[in-house]
Amino acid sequence: MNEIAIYLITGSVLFCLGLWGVVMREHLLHKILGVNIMGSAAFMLFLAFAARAEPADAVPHALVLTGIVVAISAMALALALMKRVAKESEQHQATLEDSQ
Amino acid sequence: MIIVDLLLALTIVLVAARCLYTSNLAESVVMFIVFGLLLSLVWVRLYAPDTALAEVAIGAGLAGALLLATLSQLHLTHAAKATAMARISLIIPVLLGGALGVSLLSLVQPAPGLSDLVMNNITQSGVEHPVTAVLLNYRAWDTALELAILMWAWAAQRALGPNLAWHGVRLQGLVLVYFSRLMVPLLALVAGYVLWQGAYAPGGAFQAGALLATAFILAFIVQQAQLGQANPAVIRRFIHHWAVKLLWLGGLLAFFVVGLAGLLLGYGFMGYAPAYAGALILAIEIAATFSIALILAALFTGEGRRYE
Amino acid sequence: MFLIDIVALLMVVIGLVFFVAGTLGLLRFTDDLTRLHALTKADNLGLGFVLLGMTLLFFNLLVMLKLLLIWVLVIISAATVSHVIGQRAYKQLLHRSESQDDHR
Amino acid sequence: MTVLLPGLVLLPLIAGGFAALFRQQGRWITLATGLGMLVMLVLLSIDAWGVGQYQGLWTLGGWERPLAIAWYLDDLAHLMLLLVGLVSLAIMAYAWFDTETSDHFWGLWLGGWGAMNALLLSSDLFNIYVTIELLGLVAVALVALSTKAGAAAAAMRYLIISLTGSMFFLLGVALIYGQYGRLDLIGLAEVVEHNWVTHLAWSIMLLGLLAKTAAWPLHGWLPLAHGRAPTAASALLSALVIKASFYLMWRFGVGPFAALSNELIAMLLALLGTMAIFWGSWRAWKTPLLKELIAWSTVAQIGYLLIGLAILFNPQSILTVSEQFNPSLLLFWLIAAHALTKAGLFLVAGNLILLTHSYQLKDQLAVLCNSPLTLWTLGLGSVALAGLPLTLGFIGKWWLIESSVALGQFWLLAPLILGGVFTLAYMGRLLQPAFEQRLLCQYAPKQSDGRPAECISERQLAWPLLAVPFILVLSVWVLALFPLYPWGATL
Repeated sequence: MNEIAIYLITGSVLFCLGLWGVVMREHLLHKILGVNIMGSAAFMLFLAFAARAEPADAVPHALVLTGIVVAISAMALALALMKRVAKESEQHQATLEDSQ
Repeated sequence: MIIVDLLLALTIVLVAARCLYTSNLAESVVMFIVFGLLLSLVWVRLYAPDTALAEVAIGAGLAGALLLATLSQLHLTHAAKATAMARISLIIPVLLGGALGVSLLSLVQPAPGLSDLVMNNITQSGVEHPVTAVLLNYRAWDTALELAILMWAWAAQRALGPNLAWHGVRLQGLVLVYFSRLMVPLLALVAGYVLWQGAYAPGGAFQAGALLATAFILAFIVQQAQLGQANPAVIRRFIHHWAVKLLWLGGLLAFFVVGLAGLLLGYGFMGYAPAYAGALILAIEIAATFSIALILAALFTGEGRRYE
Repeated sequence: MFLIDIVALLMVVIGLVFFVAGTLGLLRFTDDLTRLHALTKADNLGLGFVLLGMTLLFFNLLVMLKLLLIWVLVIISAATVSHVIGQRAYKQLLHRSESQDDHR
Repeated sequence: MTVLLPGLVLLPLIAGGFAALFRQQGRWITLATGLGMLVMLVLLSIDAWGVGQYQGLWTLGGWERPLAIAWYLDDLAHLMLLLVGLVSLAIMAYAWFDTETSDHFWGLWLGGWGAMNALLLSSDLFNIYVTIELLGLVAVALVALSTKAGAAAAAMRYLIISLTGSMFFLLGVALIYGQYGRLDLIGLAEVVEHNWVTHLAWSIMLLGLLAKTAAWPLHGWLPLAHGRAPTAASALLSALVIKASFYLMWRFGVGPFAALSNELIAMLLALLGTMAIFWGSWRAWKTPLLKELIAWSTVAQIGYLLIGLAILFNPQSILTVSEQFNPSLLLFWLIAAHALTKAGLFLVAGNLILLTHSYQLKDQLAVLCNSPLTLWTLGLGSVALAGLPLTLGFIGKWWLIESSVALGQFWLLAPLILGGVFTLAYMGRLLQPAFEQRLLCQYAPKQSDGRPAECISERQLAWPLLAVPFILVLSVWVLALFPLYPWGATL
């Protein structure tokens, strides 16, 4: 049991937790945060794999840097869209309940 | 150190669960910011200082600012409480994720990777820091496309129509103004330092761009808080000036021009002449820093049209 | 060398004690303004001790200066942020007492 | 590598960036870009016919393969590039004359086009992730361009599904990197072996891509998003964007992960496809809205593609590639037939909505009685969508039937054949009353200008709005007459 094993397990748990948030929570903010947590979990696996080498593998580091910027872009779009959904819904509620 | 790792892992899982579970959206957002900060600690523990820097600046800082701004624009800040079924079902991701993680333990020992290739070619790459070499030389195409993603995230956000109004509080006193007069130049200075340092140590265009974006956003917020929202925000208009908009595309254009030049000179698409690689990378990084900073700031400020 | 390590360790531990105290105050105090008081005062002191311990451990001028810079920046931003939060909390307090007056 | 391949990606991205920033000029930038892209696609095809110097592997940045990102151009990628280009051009031509096109559209789709081309060429797992994220953001924004009620909610649902799918894909990429330490598809094909992690990674990636393709149990977002998007956006999304993730499944399944294919996964995909055909057709039969009908038909048509995928993934399938003939590429014609027909049908639906200002199917019948070209387009499109003989879809469908029989999977004949019947049935909801009405109209009382009463004529629209969908649909018939293989060998 070393730190790589710990973070591999943590990453997997975080991924499933994020998925739980996306599937089970109704509010869009929770869904958006859930997706971001899933992404962070994937980054954690990347970096845990990178830390196996000595010195640490630089390729996953670069991939995660790219991924972080992609994640913030997606989050900015998602939040803007959420605001529009909330504005258009009758009770100003940011959920997808009334869209069916 | 294993105890630190265990504690960190446990805390981060609890924080993530709380972030998704609580029905108070403000708490959710704060928990997400804490999650970002803890993640950056994890990245440090995993020997990834570059990503830790970026995570603090972008994953916790900018994302936090975006989330808080969103929260202040929403009418309702409480979600429905998690149902009993949802509460019980929280055990599933923990068990499933744990099982998944344990099944990955075969990957701990052998360490396949591109580390050797990265280090063997580093003298050819024009920079000394391996992460910068990967980002701007070996896998420059990823980075170019990622600037495109930023660009189109902005275009997509604009396509959604006008933004919601802020529920800002007008502040008394000039503390924030003096603070921003101190901080904005300092942030710009640090951004320049981080950018320059990227050639041989952790740092580079991403972190520098995020810092510079923070400077813009800070100036914007201070202006908003001091003047009240009726006044047009100078920062927003500066960012959206047509000449400044050309800088938004600067990073993408720099990548493409250098990439095509490499193609025509026989180094392959996105290739550099080894003798000039260092200078070209620095030029691209400077352009990319401005692009990242301006677009991230524009994603925060919006173009200025608001719903009545 | 050994003595310096012990002193440094002591400093860090003292700093952590202040952090714990500040966090306790944040959790246990009842209204925003007192919470702010606990947080900023204790945490700035705590951070100062931790950074002092760090300087002793590294004992390098450049590192010392960087740590000093961190401390100054954190103090400045903490002061500004608590100013903003304080204004907000004060306004809410006024608002609340007004609405209580209305009830009477 | 001369400038052609990078140009196909860079030109739309640069032009799209300018068009997004300076929206007033977006149209003209798009016109110039479209012409440039057309020239490049023609040059690329001429080369493929003769020399073939572009085919093969290109590593970017002058580095060797595991370190650098690689591009890979083969016949499939080339045909997809052509399909994406031509359908994009046609839809953009339509959007040019559509008065309701938003000025955001041009910059957005130029970015989507560039992302699509980058995705089709890419041969690197993480690079593919970046391109699908770019494409996904653009696609969501295209849906949200509509100001119609519920469009934002549909776009939000699409965004959440799309991002979750991407995250699954990213997790799979992480696991593959952890196991093999490389990301290039060509290199992975040599080292992939049977073990738990690889199977897990491939299943996770497949799941994410299936959600992005709107395969049967994960299809819920598609009818909403495609049904509520603006006309041109619906056409682009249904014709092209969902094909991108399908293309990736195809690429990965026969490339790096070919060794992992087994009959179980093939059976599962075939089942999903069957369910998609039945459920999609049923919902298309029930829906009162025209665009949702066409969107549900997309769900059903994805079923065919999934069955095709199942046949590709089945290790028993005989897919020997000879000098003249690569049987699996017949599946491409199914994709092409669907892309062309579906684009045409969505554009026709847009015309009907423009004329009647109603989304209800029953209101739109009134137009058809005095609109011969629209009626022809719908008729030819319905038959092409059903994949009857003489159309392009038939070539692909015949291959599916033949392969199912060869594999002994006779039960697949039921969805494959019934699917066509269903298609005619739900498209008939539009066609049959239209023909009836047309007859009625001829005897109906005439107005003073000689036109029948209560009929809205298609002649109120600009002619390109009618011509573009007609040409798209007609091309499905014309292409079926030409030789199957545009440039000879190995296709």
